[in-house]
Amino acid sequence: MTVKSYFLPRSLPEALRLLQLHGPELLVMAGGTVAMPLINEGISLPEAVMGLRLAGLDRLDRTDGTLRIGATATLTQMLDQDAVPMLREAARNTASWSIRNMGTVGGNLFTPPPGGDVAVALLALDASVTLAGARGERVLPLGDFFTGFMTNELAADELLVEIQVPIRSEPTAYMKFGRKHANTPAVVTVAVRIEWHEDRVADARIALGAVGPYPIRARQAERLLVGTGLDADAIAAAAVAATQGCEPFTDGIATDWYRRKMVSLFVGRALEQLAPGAGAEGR
Amino acid sequence: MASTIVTFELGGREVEVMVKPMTTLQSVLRNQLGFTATKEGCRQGGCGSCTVLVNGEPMMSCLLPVEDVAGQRVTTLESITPAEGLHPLQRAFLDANAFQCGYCTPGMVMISKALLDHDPAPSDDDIRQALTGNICRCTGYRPIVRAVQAAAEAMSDDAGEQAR
Amino acid sequence: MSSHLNVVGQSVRRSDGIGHVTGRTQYSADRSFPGMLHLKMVRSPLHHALIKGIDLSDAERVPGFVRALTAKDVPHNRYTILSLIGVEPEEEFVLAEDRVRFKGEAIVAIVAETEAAAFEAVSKVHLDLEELPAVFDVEEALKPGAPIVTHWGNNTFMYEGHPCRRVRFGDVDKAFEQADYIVEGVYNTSPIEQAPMETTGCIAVPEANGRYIVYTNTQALYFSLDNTSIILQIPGNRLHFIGGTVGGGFGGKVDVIVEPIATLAAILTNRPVRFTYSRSEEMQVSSTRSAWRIYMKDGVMKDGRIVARKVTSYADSGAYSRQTPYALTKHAANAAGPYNIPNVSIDAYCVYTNRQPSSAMRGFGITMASFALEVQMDKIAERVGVDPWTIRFINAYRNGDMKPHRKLAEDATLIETMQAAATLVGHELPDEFKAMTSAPRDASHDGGRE
Amino acid sequence: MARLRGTGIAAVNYPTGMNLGGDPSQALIHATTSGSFVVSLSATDLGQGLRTAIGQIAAETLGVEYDQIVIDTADTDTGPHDMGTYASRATHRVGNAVIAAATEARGDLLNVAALELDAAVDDLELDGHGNVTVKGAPARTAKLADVAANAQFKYGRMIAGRGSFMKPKSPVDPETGAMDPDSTEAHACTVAEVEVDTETGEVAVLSIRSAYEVGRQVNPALVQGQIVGGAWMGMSHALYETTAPYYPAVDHSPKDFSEYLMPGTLEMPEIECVVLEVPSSNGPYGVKGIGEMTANSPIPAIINAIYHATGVRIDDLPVTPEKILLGLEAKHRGLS
Repeated sequence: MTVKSYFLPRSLPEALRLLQLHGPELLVMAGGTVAMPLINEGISLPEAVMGLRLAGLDRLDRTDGTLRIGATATLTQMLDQDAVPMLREAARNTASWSIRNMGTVGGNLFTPPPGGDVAVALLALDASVTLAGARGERVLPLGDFFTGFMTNELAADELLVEIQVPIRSEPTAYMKFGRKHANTPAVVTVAVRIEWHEDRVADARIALGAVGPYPIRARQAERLLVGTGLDADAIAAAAVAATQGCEPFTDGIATDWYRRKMVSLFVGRALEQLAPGAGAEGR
Repeated sequence: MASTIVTFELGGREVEVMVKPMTTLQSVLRNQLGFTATKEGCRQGGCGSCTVLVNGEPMMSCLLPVEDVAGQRVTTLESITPAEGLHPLQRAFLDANAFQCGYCTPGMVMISKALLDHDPAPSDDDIRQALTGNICRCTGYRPIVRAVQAAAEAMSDDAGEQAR
Repeated sequence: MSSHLNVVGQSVRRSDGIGHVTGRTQYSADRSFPGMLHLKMVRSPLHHALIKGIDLSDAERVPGFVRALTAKDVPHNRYTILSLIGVEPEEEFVLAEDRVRFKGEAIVAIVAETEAAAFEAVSKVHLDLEELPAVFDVEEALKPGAPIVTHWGNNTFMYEGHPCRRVRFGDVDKAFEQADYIVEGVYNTSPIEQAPMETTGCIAVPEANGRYIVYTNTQALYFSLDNTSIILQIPGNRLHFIGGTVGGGFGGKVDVIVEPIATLAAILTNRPVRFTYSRSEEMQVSSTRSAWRIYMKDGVMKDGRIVARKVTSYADSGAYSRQTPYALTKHAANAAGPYNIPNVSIDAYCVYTNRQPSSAMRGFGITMASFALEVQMDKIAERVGVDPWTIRFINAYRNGDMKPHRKLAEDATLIETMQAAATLVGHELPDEFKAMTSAPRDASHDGGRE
Repeated sequence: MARLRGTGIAAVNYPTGMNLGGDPSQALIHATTSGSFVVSLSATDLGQGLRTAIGQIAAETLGVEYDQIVIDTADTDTGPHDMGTYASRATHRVGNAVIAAATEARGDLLNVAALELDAAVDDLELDGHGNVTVKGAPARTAKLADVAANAQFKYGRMIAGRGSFMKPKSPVDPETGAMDPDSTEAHACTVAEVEVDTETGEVAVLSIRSAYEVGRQVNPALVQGQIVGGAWMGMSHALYETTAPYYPAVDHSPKDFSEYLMPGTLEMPEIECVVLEVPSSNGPYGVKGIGEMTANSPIPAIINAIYHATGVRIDDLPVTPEKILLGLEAKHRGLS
């Protein structure tokens, strides 16, 4: 609220110009669901803020088997699309209706755990991100975007402008487990995608949220699944292996011990949903 | 800290306000326009007591810089309260005692209005899902869910009668 | 009472209902005044520390800064809400003097033209603090060598020479010896936030006639007015408190925490001053329901009769006692529960720790006693080998029974209430319990309890 | 995945009024020229509907229609002293004060009506619907509004009443704890039904069904509101709420409604209740206070139900899924 300048660029070039002009001191805000509470309480005291709500970065395009999601597309827009069912599930399980109308997909990638659930789905979907700066654009796999707790590859003069999600017909499962059934921080979030070759798993993606500094993949568990028929033994082994590489933390919602337990449980439950004959959702 | 002028539509009227940068819609409504039905419960987006509709969609006005809604259509509880009598949702909340202290009520009515605008015949689960961002500390929610159901029924009866 | 009632007993429509559903009900923070200033607190970042220095120079340079208030600005800088009903000692400060005892304790009040300026000035107040060891557990706080929170050398509130509120009824030790079973339990509860939807707050407005109107959401107007009068050392007739509909209280707004300092700021600036808690202040600074640790030991006979109950309770008052000593007294009067127990001993301790203070909340002193008691009753039932209904009917108090605090029961209806609950859920009670009533015991009827 | 169901009960009493007494409430009532009555108080309404309940008590005692009552409260310049709205005291204390004030005002009213109707005061009755009538002579009747107006303009009289109620302060014997801490006791018995997921430790509360004995219900809908809302709060306390998730540790204290957990619309159990009325001797029309107690019995009922379902006893609130899981693991270790 000590804000001296609030910029509302109407285009990406304008936004990039402002960013260049004001440098890293400029707070970039999309939906405002993370930044505004801090500003309202006097915890964050930025002098200059750029809001991206009107910058025209909220388009959804379906081209060449890819869903292109503008960085400021809202979570409600994810609910309304049908190209990628898992993103609908992820949005449905995030926050509340009003917040989904405000919070953005791009912003979700900057939300520290245990928030940022949509990013977990995006990771399982092999999404990539486009970062734009004065020197042009670059595209990164989402898995390479995160570098640490609240840190990422985005340079000070860059903006996240788009997320690309391959549209595939493979079955997916998304489970967010929290202490409540809605509008609540995750104990653990699990997003799973299985590629089948005939009756064998050809490839698998298991992404986990709220058990590390950013969304991570359970690579060991993924590897264990390849070649199996997703039978009970394979699921059990993957569920155990999924905790490898996790760095669960303790917060007011759950302890690291409990989170670790729930990783196994919900990876198992998600895989069971996708096992042959389970009547998997989200296909 | 130059102030700017922002114009938006509020309850069918154009309003013009002069604001310091990034003043929230909540603050403009309450402190500048005197529209205090929009409450201030947390200013963190966590309680829903400041819920307003922007172009018909529910949003938390505490998280919304007023500049972001320039030229848009804002609806508050004042906007939907008829000059005489009550909106069917207000009537249903009153009949069901769907409040105690009343502080969450404006937000509850607004999110319910958005729900019934989108879906005139919501299921019990639809109603419960729609209300997950709005906190009530007094009622245990049951009377509120019942009120929304009753309002949906009353509005569909009214619509039926008008069609006849 | 009246056999024929016209209005009492009718579900008439709430008189404030239209206001609530239209949003026209006016809550204290719905008001705004020309020239209104905003007050924000500089709070301790440490749980326990000595205040070595406060540097306001940077804060004073913030555009919109109006003034800062520190302890020396408060005429009677003691915040002891129960002093009105004779509870001592005066232990808490409106603004901290030389020491802070919990994280979030108010040290400096900043008054500024806008909320933004107040926040900025708050961020620019520099505190020189020397951290002290802190204690956070009720029983740790009572051990020798524990950091001392109070100014009188131990961490308990003193009740007329005792470190706890005591109840002594019959002879528990003898009864324990004669009991067939001993059942023991330890019950812990977390502190809880009242979480009213409207946060605690007020606006103090100077009037032309030298009086001050304070619009407040207190649960107790005169409590707030009288305490403000004492703290500011001004006659009560210069204060005019206006309340109304409170956006939820649950006990959290019986503290008189915002009115005195906001009124003082209004006096010193001659401007309207608003002081409203943010949600995080409400959660992290305002009084909570106490955390409790309750030890319960019961002596029980084979037929299920409880013959002795010993309760040792510790309420975590946090850094200051506020209303918690009173909660312990209320707790002590009710810790034996709605049962007829001939030998009872209760020690209820109000313990100081370096935690956010606790105070009143819905069920003051009793909610957590009921939790402990009623879980304990199930354990007793299991030990005796009867079902949970039976153990309660066997021990239920009746009118005319002497309660441990030596008051005769006169409005007992536990038995009838349990019968109604059994009917509601379709639980078939044995005939003897169906026939039982709360009427005074009569040796010629059900054999009494002696 | 196992889902275990269990049922638990709890029975409680709850005292009415500020502990140990000494907490006055006062009321002033005066008639306006239109025959309505203004009840001046300084008690605040926390949302429980105090204004409504007090209005009903005033109307009942005065013998007038409820909508003839204006409650003017929460202003220290106009309302007489009140100790506050807490300790389940408001309806009991303020109600008693209002009865006293209304009784006095009713006397004034009847005195004037006696002049108007040329009858003895003792022969008059108020019909509760705005009329004063001579007993046994229905034709000799006067409208309250006319009596009130004539009181002022014809007789120059004021129809008014003062009322104060206080339970005298009781001392505590510091040795024995002998004391008189309350005015009356209300009662509740709750039966809760839960379902526990043994893999996550999650508890779903399926139903909370209670019987309450509240003395007298001034307004049954408002009583019902307290019971339903209180059941929810009890469930919330039992399973979710804490400002110190790892007490006595001070870390991770919540600062917003996403970290401070309370059940929402999707966790809402069935809530059912019956209410008994056994009037108290000292409450207005037999009232006992129930504002606070409605959160109490649901807590142990739920905790007992969890034990019944799982065989795991958890004596630390809130009972989180994590504590249940730890309990289940300990139990299995114990068995193996």
